[in-house]
Amino acid sequence: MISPAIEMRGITKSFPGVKALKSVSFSAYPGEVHALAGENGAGKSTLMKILSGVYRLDGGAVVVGGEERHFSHPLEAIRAGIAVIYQEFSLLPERTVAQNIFLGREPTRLGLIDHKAMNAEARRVLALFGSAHRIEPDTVVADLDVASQQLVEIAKAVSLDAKVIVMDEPTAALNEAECEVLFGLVDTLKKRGVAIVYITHRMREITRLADRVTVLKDGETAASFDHVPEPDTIVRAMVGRDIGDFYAAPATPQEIGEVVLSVRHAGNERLKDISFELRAGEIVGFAGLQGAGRVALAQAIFGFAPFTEGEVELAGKPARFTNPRDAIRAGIGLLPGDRKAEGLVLMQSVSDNGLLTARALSGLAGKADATPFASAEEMDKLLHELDVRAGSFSQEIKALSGGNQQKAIVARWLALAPRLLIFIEPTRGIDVNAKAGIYHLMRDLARKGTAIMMVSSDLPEVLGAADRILVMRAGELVAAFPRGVSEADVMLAATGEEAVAA
Amino acid sequence: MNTATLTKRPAWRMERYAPALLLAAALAIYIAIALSLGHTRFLTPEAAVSILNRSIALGITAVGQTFAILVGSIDLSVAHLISASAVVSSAIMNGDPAMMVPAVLAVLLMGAVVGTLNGLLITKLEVNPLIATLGMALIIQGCLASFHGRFGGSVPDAFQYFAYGEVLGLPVSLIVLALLVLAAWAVLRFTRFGSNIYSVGGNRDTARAAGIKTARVVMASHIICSLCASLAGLYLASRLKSGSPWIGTEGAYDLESIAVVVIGGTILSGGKGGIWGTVAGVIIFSLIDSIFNLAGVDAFAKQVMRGIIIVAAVAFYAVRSKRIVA
Amino acid sequence: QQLNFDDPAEFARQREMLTAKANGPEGEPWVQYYGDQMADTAQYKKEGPYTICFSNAGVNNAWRVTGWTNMQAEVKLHPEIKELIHVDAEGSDDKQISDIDDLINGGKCSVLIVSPNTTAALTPAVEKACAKLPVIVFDRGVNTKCPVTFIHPVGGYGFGIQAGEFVAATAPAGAHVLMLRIVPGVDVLETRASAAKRIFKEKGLNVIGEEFTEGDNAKTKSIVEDYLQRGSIDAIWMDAGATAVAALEAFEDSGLPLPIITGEDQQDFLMKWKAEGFKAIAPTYPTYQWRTPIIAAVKVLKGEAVPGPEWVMPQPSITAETLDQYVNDKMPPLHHAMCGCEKLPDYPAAWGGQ
Amino acid sequence: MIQETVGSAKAPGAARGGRLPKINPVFFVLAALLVAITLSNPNFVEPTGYMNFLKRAAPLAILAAGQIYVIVSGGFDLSVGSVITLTVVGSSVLLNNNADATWWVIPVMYAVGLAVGVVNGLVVSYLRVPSLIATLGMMITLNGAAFMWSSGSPRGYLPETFRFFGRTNIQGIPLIQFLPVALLVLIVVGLCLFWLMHRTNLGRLLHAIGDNPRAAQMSGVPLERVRIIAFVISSLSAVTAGILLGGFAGVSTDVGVGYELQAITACVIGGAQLLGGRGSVPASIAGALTLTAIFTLLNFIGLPKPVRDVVQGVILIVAVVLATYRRNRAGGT
Ligand SMILES: Nc1ncnc2c1ncn2[C@@H]1O[C@H](COP(=O)(O)OP(=O)(O)OP(=O)(O)O)[C@@H](O)[C@H]1O
Ligand SMILES: Nc1ncnc2c1ncn2[C@@H]1O[C@H](COP(=O)(O)OP(=O)(O)OP(=O)(O)O)[C@@H](O)[C@H]1O
Ligand SMILES: [Mg+2]
Ligand SMILES: [Mg+2]
Repeated sequence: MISPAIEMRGITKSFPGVKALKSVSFSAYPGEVHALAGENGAGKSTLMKILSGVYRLDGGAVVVGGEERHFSHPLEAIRAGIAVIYQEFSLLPERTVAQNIFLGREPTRLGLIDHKAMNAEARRVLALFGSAHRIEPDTVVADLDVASQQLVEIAKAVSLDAKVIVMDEPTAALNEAECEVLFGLVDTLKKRGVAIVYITHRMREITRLADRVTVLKDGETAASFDHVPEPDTIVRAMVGRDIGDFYAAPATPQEIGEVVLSVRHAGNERLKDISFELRAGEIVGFAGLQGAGRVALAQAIFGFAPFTEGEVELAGKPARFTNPRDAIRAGIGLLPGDRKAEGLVLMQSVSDNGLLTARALSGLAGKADATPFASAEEMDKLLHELDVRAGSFSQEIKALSGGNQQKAIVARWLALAPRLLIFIEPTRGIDVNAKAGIYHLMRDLARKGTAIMMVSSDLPEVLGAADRILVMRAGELVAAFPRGVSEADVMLAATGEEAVAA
Repeated sequence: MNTATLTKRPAWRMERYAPALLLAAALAIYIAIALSLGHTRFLTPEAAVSILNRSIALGITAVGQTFAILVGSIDLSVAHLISASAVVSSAIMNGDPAMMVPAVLAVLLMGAVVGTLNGLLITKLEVNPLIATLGMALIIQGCLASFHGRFGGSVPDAFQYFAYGEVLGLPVSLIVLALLVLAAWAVLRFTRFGSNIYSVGGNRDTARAAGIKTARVVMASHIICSLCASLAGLYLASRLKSGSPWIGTEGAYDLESIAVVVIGGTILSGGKGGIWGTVAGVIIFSLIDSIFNLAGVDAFAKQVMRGIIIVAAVAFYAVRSKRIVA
Repeated sequence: QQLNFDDPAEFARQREMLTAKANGPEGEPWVQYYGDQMADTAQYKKEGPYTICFSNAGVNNAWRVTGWTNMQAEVKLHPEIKELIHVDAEGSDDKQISDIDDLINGGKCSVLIVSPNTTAALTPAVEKACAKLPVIVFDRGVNTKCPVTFIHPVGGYGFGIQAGEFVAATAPAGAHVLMLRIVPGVDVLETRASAAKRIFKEKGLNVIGEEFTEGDNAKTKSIVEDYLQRGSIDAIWMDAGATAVAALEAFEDSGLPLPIITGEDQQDFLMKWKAEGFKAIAPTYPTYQWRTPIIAAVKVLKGEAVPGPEWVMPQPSITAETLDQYVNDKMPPLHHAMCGCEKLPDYPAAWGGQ
Repeated sequence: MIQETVGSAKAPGAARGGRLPKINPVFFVLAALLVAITLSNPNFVEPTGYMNFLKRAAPLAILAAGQIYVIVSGGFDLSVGSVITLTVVGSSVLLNNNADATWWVIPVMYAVGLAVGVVNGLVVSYLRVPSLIATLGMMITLNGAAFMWSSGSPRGYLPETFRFFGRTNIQGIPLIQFLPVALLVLIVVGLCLFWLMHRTNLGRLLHAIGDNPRAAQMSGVPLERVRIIAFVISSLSAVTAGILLGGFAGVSTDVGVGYELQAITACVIGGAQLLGGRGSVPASIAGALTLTAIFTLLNFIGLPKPVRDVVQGVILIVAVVLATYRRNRAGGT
């Protein structure tokens, strides 16, 4: 009987305001792929960050090679043979590919970095993916496209020759062919006796790769399988209830109204010849791989990274905005995907966050608590209606859970009653109930006549919540589907494996 | 092969050449003015050496400051440390050549201690580097002033070799600065530590996740910065024969070294830049000084222009960036 | 060597000089000198026109501004001077050393005038310059005898003596004296203070405090206010007069009679003195000494002898009797009255007067 | 003594543990210092004692109240000291010993301040030069300009009409006997700046852009305009401080030197977060009073200047360490 390469027992971890992990146990054996599944915010990444020493655990034990270890620094985990491909890129954009791959452990000769050896070694590792020809070791990472960056991220972990490799959604940015290369690599590593922890939202990958599956839900172990069960079983364990009533009912034809936004042959550096329409009362989901240009499209409409060509109309008026402020004035709202970086003003109160846009559009010398759009009391009422859970709305928003933060940003836009509301990754890092809450909220808004554009990488969410689905690939709109399309069809369109007629 | 993403073409990175462009511009202006005024004497190799020789102290300090800024920190205590080093060294030497080695060691030790304290404040107590080093500056100033009066002394003639000696027609101090620059370049380019400085400056969390002991890197950078300041203090003591307690502040080495580093293309938030930019920045400063002297600009007009030049030079890089600064 | 700012021999020498009679024309103290030692300058004789180079420590205070204006005006009196090249070190020793280097390398200078930022620091640079051309040093000295001459008034002890003796003579024994100083550690200022302290001790005056004002009016006023809150002040002794008016205002604003005070020859102080008639003296560190280096330079280049290696000139103080001679409400507040500039070209406009 | 002061800063924070309504610890420190001053000099409770103190602190307090706008918005304004110099020197040139000119000279100086603030804001917003460098350049330039304007030393006196604001005490007020005009100015300016920062949209938007400029921009905040206004307010407060300082102490060229760092220090002691997002006008004013109180106290105890520098340095660091500690305990990462 072989002993596990790593074993985590009864791990607990809290962040201010969030109990991210509640007594989770997990293990991985040499030569196996252990899939870790769970919804956004279930705690998968947190569990792995504890394993890799990024976070310190609050309780429980980590056992590596039969010995209990308490990593207080990632270096110790690396030394113990644990490598991680992080979900958020952990690359330094200003440094070269080779420098990133060998970050902190550059090959040296006589104490000096051996750049030649480093580049050669980087090339060798990259060659494992068949991408050596595409990615030069001395290219600066900022000059690479998103998929290549993801490959560098993977190469960084693989080059460590670790006993345990954690892959946190490694294929999110890869196309089909690149995915296959990665899967081949996983097989090779497995044969070499490496223990692999594989986090993904794609059932297909679990079926293809995994030997065992653990499902996390709300920071707890929801299920553990010593085999690979049917996808439905996994999903049920993840979500904990029938998906049916999870999403709100779709729009009826009567509810769909006038054209709100019309984009014709628009484009910019990242977008090519985009044409589509959004109507009042409908929720349109935008699907695609990472880097397909969905966010770029949203930002172009919002005037943040404007279109350089084509025509855009909002409710019949020209609307090629060049900055967000104009777009907001005209009635467009946007909920950014990266809440922390682009949405929240973390040190301010919940109510300040809700009132931000209302204040931004009011006179600078106007009373802060009585803007023409909403007063402080009205905002508090709105926050109550949205069921934002906070000790008090004058507390710093930093301490709130992700879902509640998200709702506060929604409130920000509701106060302005926009014509078009763009949600980017609306439920990222949000628990199940809050998620359902957001879906119903979106539907309620649509019913009131708002057009909703939803950009999401969570395919089931797009399928479940949208009335219509547009698929993007490489900066272009490549397909349009009605509600009820299968996950496979969308994926195929997104990866470009097969031409799909609109 | 199917590429799902738009590949971004490698941009022509203007920033990489900006210090060279700025330097070339300064040089062109200098030459133009020298020619138009008929001062061809100022275009000889000796003149070049004398221009370079203008900014040895600033150069040494700026080399250290480059480390502090690259790692994402900053050091406002260098000016006071320079004063302290000059005063302490001349007090210890007190004209006695035998005390040269102990004095140098004592001063470098002092630099190391100050750097360590700065580093500890910033990494362990998480004090904003501006405040930590500003506080340290005040503390040094106080200590210096309280010992003042009891300190006199001067450096022995032998020690003045550092500032006034020549080897093969080149000033010793210039050679020292050149070696220091080369060493700094080698450290940043060829050692793991140098690479770690860029990583920590670029993104502390990423660096930590990759197994880099970030606190140590920050600390070491601050120690290097302080050691350089101490060396600059020694140089000034040697050049001025004795150390006066306002030597560092009157030269405004704190703000000037930061300005020079930033003009050299190292960004204030860290992780990007390098020593050659700093060298260009230092030479630009010397050239500006020489141009002003050549053209006979009066001291106040000089100041006005110097302020504008600093901002304009930094704007030259920054205006193209999309980053929101404050 | 240990710096010594309290040298009894030098103290005595300067005390004597204050009352001695100077050589040279009456009423033109900028060409007067003590003693009779002259420097031979035949070796420097040269055909005109001359280019005079001047390495200035800085023009960073009102005293230096007045002096620098004097010097420029003096140049206008000498047609044989073609050009005055002025390089300003902005108060930095390091820069001044480079500046002197540049001037020597420029090769245009007939003579080099140096007003050193600090004594020790500039010594090597001046020595280097001496090897190439005649050098004249003024204001602060350098630790070498190589310059043709070193022009300066009596000195810091003299200043301290004049102010100290006035206080000692005017205030009763045991009176409270507050000493206001600019910064510690500057040689001329240290000697002023040590001379005064010596006198106060001799005369049994009670020095209640020695404070540093950094030449800042606001700080000066605050310090005096704080002292007044805690007790009385009979006399204020200052090592430099720029903040004298601020010190007096602290008394005024506290509704107290003005004390015995020692200031300097700034117009604002003299005006106040004249208006209020308090007991005061204004020792000077005369700005007319800025005229002398130009006069000396021309003489040197003509091969005429000049007082040397030191050219010590008188250092008068302004007293209640001579006050009227110096008060001039047309001049700016920080103008130094002992400038010897009244007859120079462009007076008073160039000095900022009306 | 030093230890005691620092200790009292810690005590209230530790005792409350973030439960009771948050009172900024700077107010306790200030109170403790005032008690200490009174103990070392009982005359301090006389009107002349504390009024002189307030009058003296007024310029720095106003400066800090302006600086906090820039700090909250995420920047620094190092140019304020040179704006003070420019105000005093420039006024002396423009007034040219003519008392009647005061009525137009003061508006002209405010116009100059406005221009300086606008340029700072434009350079930071549009040329994207970090404010540390932009305002450093401005500081150097303005210092040179002040000297150029006056050819090196002040050209005229500041007449009593000009000095009214900084020097005059309004006599015959019941209870307090007299009231310095400078204190009145501080109260008026303080209230205005308090209202603007804590009651208007501008104040909340300043907090937002300092907290997260990107998020603010995505929410429609006119980043550039708000940032420029912050710099303008800081510059105008510097002009006000310059008028008070010139009034208090008369004309000189050294006035204003070092005030930029003192103002930033005062804000930091008042709990402001460097790099933006958090800060309060009253606390910054209290920070300035604290700093002045420290100097006064050290003066009274007769500690020499060197010790004062060391104390200021230590206080600065300790204030920030305590603020960080308090914040970490209160939650957040
Ligand atoms: N640094 C942090 N500070 C505060 N809360 C955090 C932090 N990191 C994670 N959390 C919270 O912990 C919970 C678990 O997050 P985690 O990133 O582990 O989820 P995940 O399962 O990896 O989700 P995803 O599928 O979206 O990657 C979430 O509620 C998240 O908001
Ligand atoms: N190769 C690239 N060149 C230029 N900008 C890029 C590139 N890749 C990403 N970005 C920018 O980074 C931001 C986020 O990138 P990301 O790839 O997540 O979004 P996206 O391109 O919209 O794709 P997605 O379909 O995944 O939302 C966008 O603002 C985009 O403009
Ligand atoms: Mg995750
Ligand atoms: Mg995306």
